[in-house]
Amino acid sequence: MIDTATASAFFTSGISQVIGALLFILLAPLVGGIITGLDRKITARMQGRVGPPVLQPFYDIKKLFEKEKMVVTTAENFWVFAYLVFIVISGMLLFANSDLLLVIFALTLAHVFLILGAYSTGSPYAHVGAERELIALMSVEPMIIVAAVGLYMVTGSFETYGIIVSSTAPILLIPCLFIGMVYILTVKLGKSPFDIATSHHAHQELVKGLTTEFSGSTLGMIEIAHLYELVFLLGFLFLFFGLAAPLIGIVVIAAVYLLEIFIDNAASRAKWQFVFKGCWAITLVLGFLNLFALYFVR
Amino acid sequence: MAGRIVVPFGPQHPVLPEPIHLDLVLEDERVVEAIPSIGYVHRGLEKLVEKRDFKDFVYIAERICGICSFTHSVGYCKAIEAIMDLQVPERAQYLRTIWSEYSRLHSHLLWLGLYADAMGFENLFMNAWRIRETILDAMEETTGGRVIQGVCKVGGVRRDISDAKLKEMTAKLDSIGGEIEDLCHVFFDDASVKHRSVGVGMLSKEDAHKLGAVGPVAKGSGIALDLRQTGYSAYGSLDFKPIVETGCDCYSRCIVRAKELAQSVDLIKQAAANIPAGDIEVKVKGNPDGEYFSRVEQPRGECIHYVKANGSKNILRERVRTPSSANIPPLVKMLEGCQMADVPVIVLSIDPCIGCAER
Amino acid sequence: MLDMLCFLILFPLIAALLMLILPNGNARDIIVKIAALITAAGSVYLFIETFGKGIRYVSIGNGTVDLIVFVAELVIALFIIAISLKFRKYIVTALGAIQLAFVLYLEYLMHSGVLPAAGELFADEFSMIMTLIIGLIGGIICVYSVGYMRGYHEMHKDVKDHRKLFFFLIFLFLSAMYGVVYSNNLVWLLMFWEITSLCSFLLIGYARDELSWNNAFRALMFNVLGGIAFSAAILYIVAVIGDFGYLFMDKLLASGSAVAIIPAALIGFAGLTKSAQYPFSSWLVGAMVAPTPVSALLHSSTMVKAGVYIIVRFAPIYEMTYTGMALSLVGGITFLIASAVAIGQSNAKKVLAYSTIANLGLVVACAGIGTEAAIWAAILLIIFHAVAKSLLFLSVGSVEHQKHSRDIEDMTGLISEMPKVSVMMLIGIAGMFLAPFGMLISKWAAIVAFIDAMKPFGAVYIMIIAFGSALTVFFWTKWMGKLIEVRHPKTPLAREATPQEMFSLYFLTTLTVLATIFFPLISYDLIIPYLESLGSAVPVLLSSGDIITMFIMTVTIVLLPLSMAYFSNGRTIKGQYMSGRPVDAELNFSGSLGRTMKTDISNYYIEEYFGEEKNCRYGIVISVLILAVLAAILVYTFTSGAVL
Amino acid sequence: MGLFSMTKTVLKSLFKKPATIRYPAEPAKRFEGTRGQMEIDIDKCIFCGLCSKHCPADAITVNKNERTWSINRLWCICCNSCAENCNKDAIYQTNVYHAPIVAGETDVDVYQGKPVEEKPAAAEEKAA
Amino acid sequence: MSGLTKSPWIIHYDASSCNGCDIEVLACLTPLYDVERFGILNTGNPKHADIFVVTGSVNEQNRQVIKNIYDQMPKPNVVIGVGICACSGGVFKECYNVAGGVGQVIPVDVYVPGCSVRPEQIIDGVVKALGILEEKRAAFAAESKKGTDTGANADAKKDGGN
Amino acid sequence: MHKEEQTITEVGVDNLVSEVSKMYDEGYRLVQIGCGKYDDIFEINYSFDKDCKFVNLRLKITEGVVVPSITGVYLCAFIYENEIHDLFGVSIKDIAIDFKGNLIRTSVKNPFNTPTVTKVKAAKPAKSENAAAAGAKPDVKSDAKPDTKPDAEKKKEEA
Ligand code: SF4
Ligand code: SF4
Ligand code: SF4
Ligand code: SF4
Ligand code: SF4
Ligand code: SF4
Ligand code: SF4
Ligand code: SF4
Repeated sequence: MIDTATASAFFTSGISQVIGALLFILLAPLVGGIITGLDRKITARMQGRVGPPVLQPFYDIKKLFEKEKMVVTTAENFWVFAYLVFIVISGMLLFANSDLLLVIFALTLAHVFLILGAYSTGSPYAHVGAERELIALMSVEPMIIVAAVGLYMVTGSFETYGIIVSSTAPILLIPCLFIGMVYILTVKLGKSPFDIATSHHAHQELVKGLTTEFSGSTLGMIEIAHLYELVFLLGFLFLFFGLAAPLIGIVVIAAVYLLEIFIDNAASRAKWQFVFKGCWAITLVLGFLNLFALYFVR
Repeated sequence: MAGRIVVPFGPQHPVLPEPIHLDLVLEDERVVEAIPSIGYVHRGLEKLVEKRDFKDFVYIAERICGICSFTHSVGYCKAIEAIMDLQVPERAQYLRTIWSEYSRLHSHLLWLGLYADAMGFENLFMNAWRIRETILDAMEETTGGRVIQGVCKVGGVRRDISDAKLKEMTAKLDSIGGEIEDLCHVFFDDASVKHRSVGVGMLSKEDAHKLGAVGPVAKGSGIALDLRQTGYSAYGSLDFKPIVETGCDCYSRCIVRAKELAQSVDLIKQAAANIPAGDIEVKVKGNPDGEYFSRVEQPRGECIHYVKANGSKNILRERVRTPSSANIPPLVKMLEGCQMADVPVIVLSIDPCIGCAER
Repeated sequence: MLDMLCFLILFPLIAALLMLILPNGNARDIIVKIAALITAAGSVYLFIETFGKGIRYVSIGNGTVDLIVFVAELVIALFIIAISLKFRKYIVTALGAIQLAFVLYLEYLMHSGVLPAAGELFADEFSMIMTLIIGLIGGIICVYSVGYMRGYHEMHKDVKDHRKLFFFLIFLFLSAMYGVVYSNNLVWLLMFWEITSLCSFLLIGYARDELSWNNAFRALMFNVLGGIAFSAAILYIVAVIGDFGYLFMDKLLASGSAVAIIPAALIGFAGLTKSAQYPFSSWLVGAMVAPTPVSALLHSSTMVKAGVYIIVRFAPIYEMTYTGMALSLVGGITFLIASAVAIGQSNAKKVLAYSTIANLGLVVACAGIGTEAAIWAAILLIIFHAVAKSLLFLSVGSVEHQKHSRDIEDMTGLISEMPKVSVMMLIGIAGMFLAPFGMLISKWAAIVAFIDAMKPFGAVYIMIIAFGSALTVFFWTKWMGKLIEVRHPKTPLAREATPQEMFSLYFLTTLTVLATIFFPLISYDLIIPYLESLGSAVPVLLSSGDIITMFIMTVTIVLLPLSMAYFSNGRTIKGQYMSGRPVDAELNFSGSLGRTMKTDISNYYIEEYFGEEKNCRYGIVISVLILAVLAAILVYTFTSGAVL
Repeated sequence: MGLFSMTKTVLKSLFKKPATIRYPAEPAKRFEGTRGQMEIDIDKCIFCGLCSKHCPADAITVNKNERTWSINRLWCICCNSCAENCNKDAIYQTNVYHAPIVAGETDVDVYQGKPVEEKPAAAEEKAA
Repeated sequence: MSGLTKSPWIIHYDASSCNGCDIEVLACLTPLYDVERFGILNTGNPKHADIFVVTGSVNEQNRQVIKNIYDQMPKPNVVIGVGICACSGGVFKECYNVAGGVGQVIPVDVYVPGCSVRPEQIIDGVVKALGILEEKRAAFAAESKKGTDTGANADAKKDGGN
Repeated sequence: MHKEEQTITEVGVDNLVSEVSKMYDEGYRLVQIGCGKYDDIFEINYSFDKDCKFVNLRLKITEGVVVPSITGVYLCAFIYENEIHDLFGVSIKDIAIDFKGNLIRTSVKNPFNTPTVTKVKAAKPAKSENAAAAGAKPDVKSDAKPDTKPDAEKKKEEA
């Protein structure tokens, strides 16, 4: 589609990294917000109702920053802020040609910060939410690492631009890993049936789980981080297509996202045991088979 | 190694539609102890009989609870009518039956929604409540109230439903039948729903008997306990069998209620087809003197209005034993050893209505 | 050069002997500190002196030293037999007897030949790294012990005071460790190896109660087993290969897989026992009964490090052989299962023990693969693990002294009570698993290395490390969570630990941070030259981009705490959400039945999946199976001569 | 056992017009018999107090001397009992709900009957 | 336009209501009335909520619960009493265990009469509450601007901490 | 008119448990326990049901008599017995799950044991604080000033 030679020339230049990072910082919240807004709208329609305006996520965030700054302990803000910062950093790195594994570790670090924030409040509900988020983190982590390795084995590069400019779309060789990623995406997006640690609406056994004690601007930071993370995750999925099939990539990712919304609406929340076992089983079976096969294809 | 986690569950908790508190003691997420405490909605309304005329008290009785409001008024009126030996006209009896079953429809749809929500199945909740609105419309159109109807009175009912309207109502029920079926299909078959409810909150038949379970809780544990079989209102002349499931878990309780939806629709149709013409109330003269335990089958099970009167216009004692209070002991049993995630599901599975449990 | 190597072996030995005569008291304590300081300084001096000079050999070979070595080995074997007889541990006696027989037979064989006198001791970049670890961390642990042991005996009046012996053993240990690291002559190495086994045995049995003895004997049993494998390797060289020259490690390594695979495998086996891999892991867990500095010593800088050191040394031999794969699979399985077991533990020292076992497993896995990238990862792992783990052990020890519990649950909200120690502990934990700290870089390197492991095995390793690191995240994070989970702030303790303890902690914290910041230097100036000395082309392991990435993360982490200043302004502080229940300051609320309920919050241990017993059983079964395969491979190699 | 048994309902809802009534942009649905707020035709009232006596919420205050009839909107449960008990059919129920009351606004509606002097009107009524 | 009035999140507490009003509050969230059109979410957590919807009357046990929930809501916030029970104690106001309307415990901004209230009335009530919320927000913004200059927040920190 | 047949048999404090056991053995279900106070007599009804056959045991006692618990036979009786204890002040001994007066915490002690219905107007706030659990002192500081009463309340008082 796109002339790979010019593309790789562009992508290896340092300036592209700066542009990538800047674009991410500036555009990700907008894109993420609109996607989230559409998500809520479509969800509402699936439930037979009108739903909020598409810009609702932005109103919500604006509102949160207008509220009183209320905390259980001032430390919680620090952890949450660190979470936001590292989500942004991992996104920047992803969009600025960094080593994929380091990007993943940065993302893990970000989540550890969020979890620590919940712990720091010393509240029973936040605590249980934190433990559950930790389980969720443990559930998805292997798949992400395996996916990164798979991408490397196909494209010979751990660097994101190196992966993107690869001449064949990685998904052709690692379809199982893509499916696995889609599976764990449900956990990452906190969608039913895997919304064990917290979810956007209430009515769950943990009140608001992880975010129970966060309010006002603290919660606002989390919401913003979610927007960044959403774009990050979709960007990660895009690596499976790269510049070899960008349009197909976008279409498939849009379809995947719609599928996530649909699943969210067509399942009850699973128990954490199921989430954990399910994710690991998927990783083990799909991940191992695909990697194993790759060794012979390569 | 696992340490204890003690969580105060309720009174304010998003999964609880009503305030109840559990001292929840967990190990990892397994519940090792869950002792309820109630009293957050206790009003003491039984005492109001001393202040209100026995005929006006029916307005209070209706407000014991806003969900089976209608059946409460039937239970209360029935007690007074039994004491005073009033002959309530047949048409009124049929109307009471129809509205009672509408109440059951609305209550069960409401419950199915809340239950789905306890499992985190938001869409199911929304759709259950969407369908429920059509039931409420019928209620509002015929009685004037969506959830508190105010049509039952001592000696009969206040409003009549024209035969044309009855036809229209049954037609409407037919038209939403498909949607209800789709909804039940999800509760019956969906893998994620089963994951959350099969084998959860076990209550054996013996325990159900010993712990005095009533309503769908008893029926889900294999006990055919349905007070409509005593034949009050017009139930004596209608054809139905209590629905019983033997799974003894939350799933069974859910199935019982889902199947009762179809049963209620059927009962309404039967009643609408057979309703005789005539008066809808008798004149009430004098004051009651005597005592009676009036039993009715509410959506949540057996409810008792015990009335004792001594011939004055204020009765002496009104005691209401509501289904939810009878189902609390079984609840304690069901919660033993479950997972934290099951707590809302189990609590919801008895369809707790604290409003009436505490009055 | 010669002086320094000998000095580092001999000085601690002399110090050790001195300890035996010095009475308990301030004077001894000061001398301990001075001796530790000298040892550490000596290590640093040696490091600086040899820096950038590549490999160096020293020969001091003459008959006397060999005789001493022989006598020492004899004495050790006899001692083992004697003490095990006394305690009726007859398996150990049997093993000791075998060992004795081996030593005697070896001496008999050697008697006829003449050992070429060429470089019994040597030093290269790898040994320098080990020198620093032993000198700095071992030394600081000695300093820490001074305060700790005094407190220990104040608390435990029932334990008889053997502090003389304690410090003797500790210094002896350090001496032996230097010996292990500097020996080029395998016979010498074996002697130092056995000394470490014996020292650890006596240190684990320090409390002299039944539990301690039992655990000490378990350690001894496995280590002697490893010792036998080690001597078998030497016997093989002497009896089968028949060339005494191969008793020198450099020769043996240079001879390549074809010659060396069998002794390398046997020595690798010895390494497995010493580094507490499955199925031998239980000794290290049992070693927790010893006073905390001992655990720290065993876990971070000595003992287990000797095990992985030797395996990493022999790594080039393992490259691309099934023997190597078998060893590294044992490591991989150990990494995976020990990490899982750690989740089910609430005893801080046990968590540390299992995490040590897991990390060593990863080192072994890398070493077994034997590629340059893998060795690079293995050495990084050794460094970062030593630093962070010793920090963690010592901080746990200090907390234990204050709270009289080593249970992580009892560390709830520690940050408000012991802020300094807690922050250091947090750094230590972060050092174990979080970017941009060292361990994580090593893990990253391991992943990269694994991909290129022997063909289909790569997939297995990737799975192992992917799952294993997920498990690691779980148990470390929840521990961190406990430390910072403040339900109601308490006033900090005025004195969180003795000055010696605090000094050691500050020192190790600094080391952890410095190692992270300067890790590119460590890589370029120490590890890469070592890899080059192995003679193969060294792949580019760190691109400048990666270093920049790491740098960005490090700087961010360092800057983030500054935000605290902003966040502590203008906030309304409200209590926790308790479902609307009124609560008091301790979060007690009135429960049902008129009781007052205390809000307990404990971590998850998920024993249904991560129970110790079940998982250890899996670990043992799987690793025994792999070892059986390894044995089969060796037998095949032995009989057919083809290297698998 | 089915996966995603909800599919049919979800898709149907997605492509159908939402069930939502966009109140307040659209008018609320209301039935003829809906129980709304009580109104009084004060001219018919004879201030006998029967309604007040039978009000289960004690929402009505009748002052015979001042000829006022007042109803507390925050007390009334719209049960229609007063209307049923009024012999003069002065009270009637509408199907309009009462608007929310902001703190500080009045919640009691007072109706002032015409002064008593209007004897002729009463006489007329008697005659009729 | 402030974000607050476009995204009012509610918390609902059933004081001692008969359920009638509760289920009508819930009904507002469901497809027919769908208050998410106004950005309203039912959070179930006081710390996330802007509007406190109380149904039912105050009694001995729940008065502290109501206070506690109200106290944990960050400012600016409003309280809506829904149903006559919440307004005044309703038909139960003479029961021995009913202390009266929610106004007994916390300041109420909007009363929604009805027994039971109807979803449309609740929507009307919320719309009124939004107006009040906007006023409070403006006042709050002005005050906290002052607050940071004078350090007035210092004592806000002290009280209520536990 | 449909009217169920309902028998009532009187029992005494001493044969209560044995009579209840008999019902249990015959396969009856405990439907409810209800109490009423008429003049000075507490009348406690124990209702049972078997296949829609409804029978009652009635215990009449005066103030101060201790009633034995039947939770040994029907565990579920605890909920009714605690309620009777809380509302009427009847003491019942050996309840299997004894809430010790904390099942329904009322503002008036044993409200059904007091003659009049009408409550004390506007409960004193001070008292309510005491009603909080033993030991747990409320952390709540309300912004509500004690005199912030809705106008409805004020008017009620004026009236
Ligand atoms: S399913 Fe329930 S808990 Fe999950 S987002 Fe929807 S409403 Fe919230
Ligand atoms: S059980 Fe009670 S509270 Fe629940 S709906 Fe029925 S009457 Fe109402
Ligand atoms: S903390 Fe424990 S081991 Fe340490 S001195 Fe105290 S009691 Fe002994
Ligand atoms: S298997 Fe586990 S529990 Fe058993 S001895 Fe070994 S370490 Fe201990
Ligand atoms: S209306 Fe009734 S109360 Fe009034 S004067 Fe006539 S009879 Fe008497
Ligand atoms: S409608 Fe009912 S509550 Fe309202 S004033 Fe009339 S009688 Fe009283
Ligand atoms: S009952 Fe009728 S006439 Fe009498 S006061 Fe009431 S409204 Fe007036
Ligand atoms: S106002 Fe009426 S419907 Fe609402 S809670 Fe009170 S009694 Fe129930």
